[in-house]
Amino acid sequence: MNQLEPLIQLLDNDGSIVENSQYKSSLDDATLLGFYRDMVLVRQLDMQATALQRQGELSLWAPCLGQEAAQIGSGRALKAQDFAFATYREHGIAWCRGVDPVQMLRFWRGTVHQSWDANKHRLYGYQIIIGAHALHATGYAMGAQYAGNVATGQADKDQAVIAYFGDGAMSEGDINEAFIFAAAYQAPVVFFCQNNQWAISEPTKRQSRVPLSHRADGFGMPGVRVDGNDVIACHEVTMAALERARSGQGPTLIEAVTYRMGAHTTSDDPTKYRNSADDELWRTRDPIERLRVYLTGKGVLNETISAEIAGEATSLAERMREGCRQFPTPEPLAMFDHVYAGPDARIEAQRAEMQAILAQEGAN
Amino acid sequence: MNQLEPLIQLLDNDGSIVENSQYKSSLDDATLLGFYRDMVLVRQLDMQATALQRQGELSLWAPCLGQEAAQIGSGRALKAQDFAFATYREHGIAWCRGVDPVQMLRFWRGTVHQSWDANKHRLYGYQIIIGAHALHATGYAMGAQYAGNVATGQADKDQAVIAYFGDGAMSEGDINEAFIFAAAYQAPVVFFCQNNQWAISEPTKRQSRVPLSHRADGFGMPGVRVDGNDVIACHEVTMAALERARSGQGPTLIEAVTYRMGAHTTSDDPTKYRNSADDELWRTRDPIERLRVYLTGKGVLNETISAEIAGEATSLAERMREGCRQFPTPEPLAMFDHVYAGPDARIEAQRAEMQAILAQEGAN
Amino acid sequence: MEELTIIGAINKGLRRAMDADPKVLLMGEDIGKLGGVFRATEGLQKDFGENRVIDTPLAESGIVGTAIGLALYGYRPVVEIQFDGFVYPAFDQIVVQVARMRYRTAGVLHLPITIRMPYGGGIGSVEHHGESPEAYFASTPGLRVITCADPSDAYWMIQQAIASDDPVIFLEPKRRYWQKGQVDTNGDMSTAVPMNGAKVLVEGADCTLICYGPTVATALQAASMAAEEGVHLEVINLRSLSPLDLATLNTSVMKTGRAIVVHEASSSGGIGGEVGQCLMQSCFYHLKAPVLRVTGYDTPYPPSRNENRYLPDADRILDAVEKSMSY
Amino acid sequence: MEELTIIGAINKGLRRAMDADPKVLLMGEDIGKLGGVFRATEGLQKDFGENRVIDTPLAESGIVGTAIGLALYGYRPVVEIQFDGFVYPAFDQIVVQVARMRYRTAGVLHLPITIRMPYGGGIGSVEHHGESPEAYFASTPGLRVITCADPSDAYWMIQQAIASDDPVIFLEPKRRYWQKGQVDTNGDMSTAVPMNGAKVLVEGADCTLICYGPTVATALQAASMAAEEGVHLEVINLRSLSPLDLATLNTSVMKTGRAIVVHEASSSGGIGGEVGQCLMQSCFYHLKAPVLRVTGYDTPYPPSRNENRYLPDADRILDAVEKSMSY
Ligand SMILES: Cc1ncc(C[n+]2csc(CCOP(=O)(O)OP(=O)(O)O)c2C)c(N)n1
Ligand SMILES: Cc1ncc(C[n+]2csc(CCOP(=O)(O)OP(=O)(O)O)c2C)c(N)n1
Ligand SMILES: [Mg+2]
Ligand SMILES: [Mg+2]
Repeated sequence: MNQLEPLIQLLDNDGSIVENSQYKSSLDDATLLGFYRDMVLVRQLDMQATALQRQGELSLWAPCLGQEAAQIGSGRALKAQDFAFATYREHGIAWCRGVDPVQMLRFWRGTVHQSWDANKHRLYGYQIIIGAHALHATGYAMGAQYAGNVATGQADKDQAVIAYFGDGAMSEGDINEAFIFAAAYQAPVVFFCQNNQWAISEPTKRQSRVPLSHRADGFGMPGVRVDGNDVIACHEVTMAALERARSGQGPTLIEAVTYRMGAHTTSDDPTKYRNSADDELWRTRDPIERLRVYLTGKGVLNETISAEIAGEATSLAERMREGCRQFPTPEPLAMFDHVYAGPDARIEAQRAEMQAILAQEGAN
Repeated sequence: MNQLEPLIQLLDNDGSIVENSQYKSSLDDATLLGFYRDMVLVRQLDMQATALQRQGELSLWAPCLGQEAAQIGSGRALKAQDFAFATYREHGIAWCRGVDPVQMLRFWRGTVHQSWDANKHRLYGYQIIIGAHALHATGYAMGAQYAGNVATGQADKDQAVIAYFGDGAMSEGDINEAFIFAAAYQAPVVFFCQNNQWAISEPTKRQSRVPLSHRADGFGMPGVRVDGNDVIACHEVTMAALERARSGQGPTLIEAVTYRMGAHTTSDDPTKYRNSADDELWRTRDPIERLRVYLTGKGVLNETISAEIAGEATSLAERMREGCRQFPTPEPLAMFDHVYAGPDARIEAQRAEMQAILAQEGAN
Repeated sequence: MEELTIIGAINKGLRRAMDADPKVLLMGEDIGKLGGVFRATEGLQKDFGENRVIDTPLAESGIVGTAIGLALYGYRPVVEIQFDGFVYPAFDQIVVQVARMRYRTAGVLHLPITIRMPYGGGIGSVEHHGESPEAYFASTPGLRVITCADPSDAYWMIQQAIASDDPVIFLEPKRRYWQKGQVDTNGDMSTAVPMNGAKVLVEGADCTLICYGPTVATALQAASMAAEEGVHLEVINLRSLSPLDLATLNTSVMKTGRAIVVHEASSSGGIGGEVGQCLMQSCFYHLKAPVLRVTGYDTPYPPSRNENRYLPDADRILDAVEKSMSY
Repeated sequence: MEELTIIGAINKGLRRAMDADPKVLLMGEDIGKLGGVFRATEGLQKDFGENRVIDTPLAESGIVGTAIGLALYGYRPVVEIQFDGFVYPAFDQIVVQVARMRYRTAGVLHLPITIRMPYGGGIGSVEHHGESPEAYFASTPGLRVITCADPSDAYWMIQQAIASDDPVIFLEPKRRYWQKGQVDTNGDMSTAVPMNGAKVLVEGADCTLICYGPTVATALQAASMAAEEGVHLEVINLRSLSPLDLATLNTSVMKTGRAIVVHEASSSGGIGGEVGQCLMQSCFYHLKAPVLRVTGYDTPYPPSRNENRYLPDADRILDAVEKSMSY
């Protein structure tokens, strides 16, 4: 159903530029080449993490395979002062926000609950609870507004917030309440829904009979449906929505239609619920391939550059393999830190109990 | 905002019939006179209950003053086999479902948590939690479907469900999830939103910048906006939506634009937050008055009949005053009934404790 | 010193917190023009504007969820949940997000959010307006749960809650809202009793009554009735339900050897059991009788015409005292 | 007799319940083609169709809320919550609607709904996949809360839950899903141990270990270690967390004079405190030591590399036994 509806597309599946009345590519070749490199490296990090899970180094991984264009296109539209809230699958966004892929693994290895410093990267950590963070994003955007950091006209000051979630998430009450609040306060937030066609084993049509972007109108905000495998379109559409937000014109819902080429997570077995014909079809719509064709055609990408990027990918993978194994196993006593701002008698008593256990073990 | 948008109207504020391309009145004079009587009596019961609260006989009352057309128009569209789920304000619906107004008071007097037998009246009792019951209605409608009581073509068998709620409720996650489920399963449910312009002190625009009926589209169901003070239009629109549901074509959202002429509840003081100009304006749009003008013009209503209805109203009020005072104060021991299907040791011990207290009091 | 009601003291406390820190925002349903259904925020929107006293859409998860975002931005949101019975749609955001943000991020992010909530029964209202959901929150690591029982505590504890860097569930005993008392509104927060400590209200050697919020007045009444009979009850206002101030409780129970916990919430799974268990662990050899509970029954809250039977009263407390003394 | 895993037994129990009563429906995320993320419903949609094994939209409040409507229509919905950590969006529907419908309507309406939920830690997963939310439900009047610890109980208790006219929270110890045991699948539900009773698994005179769900295996291990040292622990599988089978507990503790409650959930506000308080009240003169608790700590669930430190193990139980015996 969904993929038959009209989508905003600027680069088609064959790698040719498409005319669109509303959006145009503003990207120069160097930038596009950068996007290409981003996508290749994100795919590499994703595949490496999947491999590390198979080797028992990670407890879980949620692959973003196939969603690189949606993530790099939108992620590269963010300004330094913006803030992003993502799910467990947005490794490409973390990449754009400057998170070292090695760091990303800490969460999945089970050593910490959050992989990176959210303030430093202006990206909230992996969020597992479906939909909850869309409200946090909306509240954060309201904060930007109350703080006077919206619609000032100063390019480096005006802030926008972006919230990522999936097609399945569109059914949660929290997502819909986020739309309500965002519209009510005209908060500078962009809702970026990656419709990867599946919520674990459930196809998008279990959640909705109409395209998800249509949901926006009735909440009083614009909805945009974009080809999620077209990095250029994803970029332009997100740029425009973010700019709209920063300038005080309120929220936007973007639906990026893409495909989850891999399993839901490394614990999942998609052969149980979807047929390989779909997989095959979408393999021919690979988001990286079409940009490769385009850039090669323009002579921007050539074998030398490809080899360079491949080299980068190889050393990234190596760094991940090494780094992952080197994460310190958390101290048992760390378990008692940060429950409250200050010390708490109960927790200190339990910490002491653990200290005694550790001391006893040490003595044995 | 909302009242400026186009509305479906069949009887205008002056009591004249309006042409509409999509809906026509199917009501004969006797039926319309019946509606008039319903509205007058419901207004009477509402005012009498308000008075009883003022006299200390009820702990609370939520008036439906001004919403009689929305309630009678839609309530009279229900068939015996349909089922309704309402809030605390739908006394007009309870009236249509055959609940004796005296019985309605039990809840408000604090003697029971539910005033009537939901199965007997095929109307779930007063629901206080905003939005929660829209999901119950949707599930009930799914049940009708699974049981094969939808789209059979048998007029007395096919069932529909109706869920009433207010404009404020449209913001709750549960309402939006109800839309999701109803659309996903094409459940035979009609969502009837009485936009009475206020959620306690908050105007509808705090919840939404666009008409509430617009919400429907993006969830994949039709949305209809109707003049909630026009009993004929409310009836026709609801009839059509219910018939759609019964015949297996899925859910509909109806927004009936009306006005809460009174306080939110007897505990509320609307002068704190709204100005009397609005009140004045809407007093000129009284839903009963326009039907009175129309029926009088047609010679269907005359002084004799008016006097008859007034007489009925007077005796209804009297019956309410008497009945209300005669409700037995609940037995303290009743408090321990119906927590579980069978006896529970804890609760039986507590019941025994109470029995001892009562025995001691009796002895003193 | 100023005579205030509890609700008036909360209003003044909120005002003072807002004056002191421009990052303090109030959010909730009907808190603006109306000033809240109990008037806790009366006059505040007029004086601080719509950006600091925010009427929200009717969606509790949305209110708490956006408060989280505002807190991440650097604000100190104070959320009003209109009635105890309406907090559950926000339960996920409260126990999964608010409670755990600091732990999850190893201290990088924290949420100085206060969630205010009228609670408890006795106001003769309809279903969902008389509940005592405190145990749900008190058993959730990461939250602080406090409750006031007099205007002075109301005034100071709301300010302490707002100043706390931890999220605080602030429970307001709604049937005591109009109870009056003296408040030193010229005082200083630093000299007020800390919000996480219990307070001995009456000293007594025979048995300890542990109460909080709406049952404090009931316990005090029971204590004076007992005193007339020559039984000296020590009355402790718990004030903080999480963490518990066990030091104060232990001192008392080691002295009296007997304790009774009084609350409106059901017995099973309530605060009483936790307090009793803790006292059994810490005062085992001192206990002359089991810790007893005088509470609401293990049923949902009854229709209001029966609520006075459901709520602990002085008689039931005195029966329990007698029972305790008979061991 | 048949050898089954716990998850296999649940699957078979669901199948049998569906065969026995056409009103039984299953609802949840991914329970259809996929058969649930743990395969509890594997094969059932194929055999019973999409109208009886219903893949739902991703909305937990919606799932429970529509299950209520289906129950009102006359169905017996069995809801799967995919993981413990995802139950909170449905909290309002569970504690305010499911739990109270019978009470609210004075018995006119009732909701024979079973809410299944994998719970507990130890599977090495990420946040929200290791929680023990049982106390929230056990302290809610109107709900029955039960949990199984072996395949035979899994098989029978799920059927009993579905047959119950009360709503049941059915907690499945996910890290024990693959534990095997013999199940008499030809037996009859009427002869199976009732779901609301505790079971003495090992008799012993020295101290009572009270456990449930995932900690049963740990307690049994501790008991055999203790037996080697000549200390005889009585192990009781609680099975029903609400109501508690106090009769069985009392009999044991009156004999042993000592008790230790073992659970994965945090100590504060957990089942342990309620059990301890009840035992103090009923066995006051028999207790030689305070009831002790061996539980998860009062922190949110830690990252999985630390979970084995967080979860009670045999050593911690034996330390507590020693402490109890030293009184
Ligand atoms: C509240 C909640 N319910 C259920 C889950 C379990 N779960 C994890 S991912 C997922 C599917 C999400 O689908 P979608 O929103 O489309 O995102 P995608 O995984 O496809 O990126 C589910 C059901 C969860 N994490 N949180
Ligand atoms: C979940 C929940 N939150 C808050 C309330 C308190 N409350 C009762 S009625 C009401 C306003 C409802 O407005 P609307 O939906 O427009 O219905 P109306 O009262 O106008 O008929 C509020 C906030 C409630 N009953 N339930
Ligand atoms: Mg998806
Ligand atoms: Mg309204």
